[in-house]
Amino acid sequence: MQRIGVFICHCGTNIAATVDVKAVAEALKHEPGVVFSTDYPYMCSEAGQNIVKDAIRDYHLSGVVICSCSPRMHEATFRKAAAVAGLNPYMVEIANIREQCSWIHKDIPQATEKAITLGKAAIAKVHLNAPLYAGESPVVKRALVIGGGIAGIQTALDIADAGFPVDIVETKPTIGGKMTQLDKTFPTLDCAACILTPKMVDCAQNENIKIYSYSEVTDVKGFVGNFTVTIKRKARYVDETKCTGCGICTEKCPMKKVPNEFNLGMNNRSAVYIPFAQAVPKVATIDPEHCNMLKKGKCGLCAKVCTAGAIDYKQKDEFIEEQYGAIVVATGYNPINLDKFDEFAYSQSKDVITSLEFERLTNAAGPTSGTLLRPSDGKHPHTIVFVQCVGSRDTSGCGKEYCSKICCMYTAKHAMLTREKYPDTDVYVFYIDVRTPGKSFDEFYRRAVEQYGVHYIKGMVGKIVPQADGTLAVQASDLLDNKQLHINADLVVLAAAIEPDKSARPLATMLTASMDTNDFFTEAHPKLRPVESPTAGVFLSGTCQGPKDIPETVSQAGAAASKVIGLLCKDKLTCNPCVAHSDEWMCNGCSACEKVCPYGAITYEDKEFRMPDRTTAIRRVAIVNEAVCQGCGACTVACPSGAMDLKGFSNSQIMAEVDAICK
Amino acid sequence: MQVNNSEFKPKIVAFCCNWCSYAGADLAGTNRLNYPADVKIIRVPCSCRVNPMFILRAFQRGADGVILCGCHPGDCHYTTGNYYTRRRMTLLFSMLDYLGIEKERTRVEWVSAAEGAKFAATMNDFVETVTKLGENKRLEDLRCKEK
Amino acid sequence: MLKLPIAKLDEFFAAIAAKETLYLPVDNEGGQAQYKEWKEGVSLSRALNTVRSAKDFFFPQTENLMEFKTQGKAIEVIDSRKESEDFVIFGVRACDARSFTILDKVFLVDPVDTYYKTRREHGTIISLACTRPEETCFCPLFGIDATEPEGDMRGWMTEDALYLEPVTEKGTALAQALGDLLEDADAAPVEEQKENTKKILEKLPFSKLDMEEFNGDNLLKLFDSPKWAGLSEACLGCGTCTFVCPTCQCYDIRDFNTGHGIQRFRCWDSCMYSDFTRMAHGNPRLTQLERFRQRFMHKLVYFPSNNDGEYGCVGCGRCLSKCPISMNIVKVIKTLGEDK
Amino acid sequence: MDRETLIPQVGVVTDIRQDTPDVKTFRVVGLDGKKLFEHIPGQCAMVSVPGVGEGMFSITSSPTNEAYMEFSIKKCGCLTSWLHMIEPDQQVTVRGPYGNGFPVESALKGKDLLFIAGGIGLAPLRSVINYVRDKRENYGKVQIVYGSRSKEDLVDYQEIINEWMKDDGVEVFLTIDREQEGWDGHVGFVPNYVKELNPDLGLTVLMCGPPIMIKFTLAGLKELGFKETQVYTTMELRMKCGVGKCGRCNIGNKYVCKDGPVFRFDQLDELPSEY
Amino acid sequence: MQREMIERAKALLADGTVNRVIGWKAGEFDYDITPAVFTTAEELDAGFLYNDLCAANLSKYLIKESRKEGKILAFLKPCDTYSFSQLLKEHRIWRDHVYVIGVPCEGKVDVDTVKSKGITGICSMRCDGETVRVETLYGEESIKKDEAMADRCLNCKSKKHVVYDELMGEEGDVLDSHRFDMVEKLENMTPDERFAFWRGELSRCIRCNACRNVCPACTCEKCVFDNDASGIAQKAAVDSFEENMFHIIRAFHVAGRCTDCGECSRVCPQNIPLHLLNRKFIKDIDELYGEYQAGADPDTKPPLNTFTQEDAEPSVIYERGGNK
Repeated sequence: MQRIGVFICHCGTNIAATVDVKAVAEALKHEPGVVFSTDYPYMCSEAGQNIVKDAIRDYHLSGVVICSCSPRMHEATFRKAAAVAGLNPYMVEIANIREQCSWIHKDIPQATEKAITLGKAAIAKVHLNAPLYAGESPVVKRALVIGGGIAGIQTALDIADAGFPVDIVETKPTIGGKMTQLDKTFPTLDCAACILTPKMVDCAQNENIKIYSYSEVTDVKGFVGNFTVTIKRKARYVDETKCTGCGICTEKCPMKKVPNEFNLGMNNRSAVYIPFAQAVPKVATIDPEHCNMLKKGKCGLCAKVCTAGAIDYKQKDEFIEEQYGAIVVATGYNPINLDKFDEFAYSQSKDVITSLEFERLTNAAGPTSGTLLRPSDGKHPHTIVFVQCVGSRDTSGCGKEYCSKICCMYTAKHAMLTREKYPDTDVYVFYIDVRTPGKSFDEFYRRAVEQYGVHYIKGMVGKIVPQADGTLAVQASDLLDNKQLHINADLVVLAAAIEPDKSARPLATMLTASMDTNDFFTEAHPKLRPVESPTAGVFLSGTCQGPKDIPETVSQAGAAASKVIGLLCKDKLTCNPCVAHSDEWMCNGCSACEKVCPYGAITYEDKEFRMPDRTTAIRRVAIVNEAVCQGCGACTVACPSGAMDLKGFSNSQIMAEVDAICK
Repeated sequence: MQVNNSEFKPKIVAFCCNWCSYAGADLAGTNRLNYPADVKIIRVPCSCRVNPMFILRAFQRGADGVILCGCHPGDCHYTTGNYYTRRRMTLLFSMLDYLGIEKERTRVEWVSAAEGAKFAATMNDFVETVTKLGENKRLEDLRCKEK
Repeated sequence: MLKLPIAKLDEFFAAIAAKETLYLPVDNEGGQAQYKEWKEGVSLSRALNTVRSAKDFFFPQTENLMEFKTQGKAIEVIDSRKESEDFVIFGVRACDARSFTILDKVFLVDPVDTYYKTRREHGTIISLACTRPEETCFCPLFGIDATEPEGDMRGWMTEDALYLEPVTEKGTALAQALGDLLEDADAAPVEEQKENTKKILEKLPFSKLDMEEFNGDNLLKLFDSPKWAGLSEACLGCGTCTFVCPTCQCYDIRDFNTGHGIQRFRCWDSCMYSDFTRMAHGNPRLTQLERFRQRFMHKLVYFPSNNDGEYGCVGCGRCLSKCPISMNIVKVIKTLGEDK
Repeated sequence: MDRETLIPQVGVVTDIRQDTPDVKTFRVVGLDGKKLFEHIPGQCAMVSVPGVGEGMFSITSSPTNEAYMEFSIKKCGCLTSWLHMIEPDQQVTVRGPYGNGFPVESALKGKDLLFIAGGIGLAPLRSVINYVRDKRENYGKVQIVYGSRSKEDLVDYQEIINEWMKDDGVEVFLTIDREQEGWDGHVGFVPNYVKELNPDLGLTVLMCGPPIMIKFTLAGLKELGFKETQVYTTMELRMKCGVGKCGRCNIGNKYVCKDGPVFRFDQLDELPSEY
Repeated sequence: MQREMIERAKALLADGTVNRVIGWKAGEFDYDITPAVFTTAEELDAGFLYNDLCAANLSKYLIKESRKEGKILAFLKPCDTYSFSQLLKEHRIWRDHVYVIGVPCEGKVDVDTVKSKGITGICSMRCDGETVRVETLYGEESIKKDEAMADRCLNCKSKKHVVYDELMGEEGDVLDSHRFDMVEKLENMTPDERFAFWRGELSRCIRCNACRNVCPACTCEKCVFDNDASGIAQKAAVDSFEENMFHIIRAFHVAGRCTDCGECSRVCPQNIPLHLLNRKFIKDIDELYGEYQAGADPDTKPPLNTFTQEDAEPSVIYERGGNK
């Protein structure tokens, strides 16, 4: 039972022309609990608001109903006015008698009657309103970036520049990610390392940035503004603080036959290694899989040669716990496994390689020091076939249904660079479509075709058969000329589809962030909130959200950073008070609500209860984190007992509205 | 007694999600797109807030039709809410049908904030359908009938 | 003794129904008997008894007590009762017929329940002797003669005739009103039927339970018996036993807002329900043990101690056949009765 | 013609007094401005707001009050919260009186009386106290021990100070649970205070208050030498339909609505411990 | 089997693995069997029973029992294990307080079914192979076992135990039952016929709540229908609407969680085929969202708590079956 004031707005003639506002005010005056009812030409005007404020004070109103335009228009206005007059803003309800009444109905009696009904529904609801208070939660002013590729690096740098401390967790021994493995970048053909390594160094030198390389996130608790993250620092058996990165250990290490992952296994490294010259942090790491000392306890050479005394065979995995206000996911991508595409003979021939391997073959720091040589025999290839869309846009179930987006451009780049460096080479590109929507992209592709004479063939490669003479018989179809093609190639480069890194899914579970069926993180809104995950405080950067090239990645990284900065700038977060609330006496802990919550706002606790019969019982009950809940109400329907209810839109409130409308 | 359908005014309850459909209804108003005054809208944060109890309650209290409007699948403000709505309502409506209650009295429609015209058209169509069906008898509570 | 040839049964029903509403046991969709209004074409069920007892007629599952209209601060109380019409119930078995006297002891003692009383006054009961009791029957335990049921008029159905004997004024009046439909007859076939039935009644497994323990003197001893825990442990706390029971009469009074007024109605309630006794100060019967105990203590001890030893059970056996977990008053009597 | 026991009369709330932060006293008369019905001290009435609920409340005014009835109601549930929101002239429905009441014209007549109340437990006793004060000649001395959480929580404080304390032959002992500014009276719980006061064993005790108070006070009285036959209490909280038929109010074979709510402790002793 | 079970129970009691046993206890006749907790070997010898009449699903009792001190031994039939597993999934049972022995079930004889065949006055009942021999007050009768079984057993969905610590007898298989035949028949009726059918059935409801209280899926601390604050609390199904409301909402609340154990229909004193409501939901879920058996596994998300982007639109119900 409230003391309710009802205020009918004329909205000039917008409402008053079709709704008899006086009649509405009069009719609503007799509703239970209504102690004041009036009308006014412009309720939202200052004078109108003053009427509301005065009535709240004079009549000791505990609830206010405004019959006016859509709540989407002026609900906030009237809530503020109520607050000024000392009434809880959530004791205000709006009956929409303009957009949903006066503007659509022409018949005055009919519109008036409907306006009265809508008013009654609002009155019925406000009777059951309870004052709501927006909670506040403090913000830890530190951000975590998961993934140290270009996306993570850029995000971290931008956040750090704004003055906030930021940690990067990178699972590899060095940051840099995929971009470090690239040779040149399209469409400008500048060298990847030249533009990336300065940023890596910036990261290392920035006071606000802390790099946890060779580390993984193992647990995430908490919520926006207040995450507690457990980071596993894998034992690298080298004291990071002591290692100078001189590289003596890597030279002296007797175990030199370890496939070098940086070069995709196309050459070897030692058991103690620094991934590449510009690695950040530039410290050695011992690979426990291959180190004789760690495996068999024999050797210990590196420790002997290390003048800094950095080698520590006894190092253990270390778990550290840190607090963060925001988390940016930048877990990146990998080319897909090509096991399912054996028609391309990837597993059978060393000369069938992926585009990323091709990058290494043309990179000056690569296994061939930048000379394009066939992996099988080290000879210079004369005919190269590029196959596009290997596993992309694949509806057969073997690959991915989506377009990997970057392949068209890097293949054009590879083809062009090959023709430029080795004009004697024939280069064929088989494609389904060539997609070049980007600044200077199409020009770039046309240059490859027109200026460099790359043979672009619209068609599919059916089969690649390694021949006895070491060549590769490529069987393909030319769809434009409608004929079969047979090409004897020396080298075949497959533009493998890219997919999210495998670490993404477990991470998404930890973060309660949602993913699509391809394991790309979903955005809070695909158009309007593309760098936020639906889970508050979790942001997306780079290819973890979807395939994209470097400029797009960098711009998304910046966008994510700006969102993080926006969040960290606040001292406290104001929560939406219209959130779910669980009545723990009614909750039976069945977990239905948790399963439908898109935000991971619901957790369970085994709580001790003092029962009415004076015994104590341990009961599992749902707890809603009000800082995380966004108030959709999915849980309230999943909950059969009604233990879960939504503040501001409670079961009883909505049913009261239903009753009033159907009366 | 023959019900004279031309005089029968159905009571229609429309649940609209705050972000899409309620905005769509507002847009219908802004564009002055007419639909019958028999439709009364209840604003909910998301279509997934609508409990089957609310729908039955509306019928109990004398509603002749109940329509539920939400964002298009995939566009939910809360990402996934309307997907749950879709399952819940499909099953509920199927059950009502199974009990012999006219299935045309219930409907789910996806209306975006930009689809004012669709909102109005949907409501016109729904009111027409329910008007043809006449008064809700099979799911009524006699106590709630005005004597 | 009056007699009606069985062929004229429908005519008999029609004659009563022409005067008053006639209810009789009819087979329903669930394959069980249920009291329904007689209409042309409706035939009497052959089942021994109805699932729901006949108490509905006087103490219906729900009834509107009154209505309220409110306007502003004012309240108007409207007694919405309509003058109750006369009705006849045919086919009430001896157990149910006895249950009315038990209900009377609740509703007709001061303060009299006028709703019940009015119905009682308007109802005429034609009871029907049993011929095929079932194993769950134990009415003889409570001194009920299934072959000679109470009621305003009692009847015996044989293969070829219905024999009737008016007992009360109401019954006599009804018999008179039926005029020549009924003819005077010799009671011999009835006596023969009674003899046969009695042989079966003798064989009923529970008709001779030892009830010595169950009296007011043992109230505290029985109440504190440790056996309640075992007896009640499987109880689901549903209301089946109480709702099929002809003597259970717990009720609740509730308000329903119809949208244009408040209807105050009374409906059956069950002492087996967990929140039955939840009141302003808490709940004095918190566990199912206490609720279970209340039901049986009430029937076997409290009620007799306040009503000259008359038990609150008529041995109709409904709870025996309907309890989802097959716990029932017979098991309670047997278990507690052992503790002499 | 039988009296309609379930159909209530309409009453008008003519005055509302805020007694304590959560107790209000409502003055009720019939639509004709007269008292709705006569009652015995300790009897209850069902006050209801249609659509909100029914509630059994003891009639706190004395039968000697010819003009109106009063109910002191603590805000705790749905109905009581609603009642706390209403304003004068609001109509409610009332049916009753129910229960046996205190034996003021039989067992208690001529006796010296000790009233012990805690918190809202004063409500049923107030009716007796004022009855006894109005018929002073029929009773011996009167002692009242009344305790509450704080001074603000003492119900009818003004009446106690301005009327009871000024009466001859009426002694009032007030106590509050905790020290409080502006309170120079006794501080402590009721059971202890009763023991401290060491009342005369000839007194007949009428007691009402929270269960925990009842339990310890009774134990204390017994220690002092009081017999259970000397002590009365009321159990109106156990009443539901008021007429002893709905099946809730029984304690063993006794029905609080009919046989109670006023019981002597020796009567309760014979009943199962289900209260 | 009964002997074997008692011996095993005694052994587990003796070695301290468990301190209680939940099973079935003999009654006055052969058919009035009560679920019971046994704590000693003597009690087991005196009353423990397992035969073709032990129908009650014991899994729901384990909610309360598992919260007590010590471990309880529970004998579960195949269909009970589905309920048990579903309850585990909903965190309602403390698994480490229960020792489950799966026991085989060949279908249970249902006394009401026997009575509906006109056999009354039943004093004892015994399964003799495929025949049930009945002794009545009026002489001996016999009936074929499959005529004496309830619908739920005739259309048994599975003889496989989905969860247990120990198994007695042979493990069975998931069966290809015809449990949706009746649902389909109803679906093929006209709406008017369906309405008439359900009115005929549901109008008999006396709101005793036996269906709800026995249901292993109905485990709310407080049912919405008992909760005055829920706004839809009802007690006595005052209007035909309330009967519908109660059963629709109850079926909806257990949709995707109901294992189709059939207890609701077994206990209904009015013989309302309540399982047909639950089966309708199961059938719809199977058809629209892929086969789903509640309780069959511990991990799958209940169909109403998940979705796919390709789910059918609610309008599918207008399209399905045309103008049926």
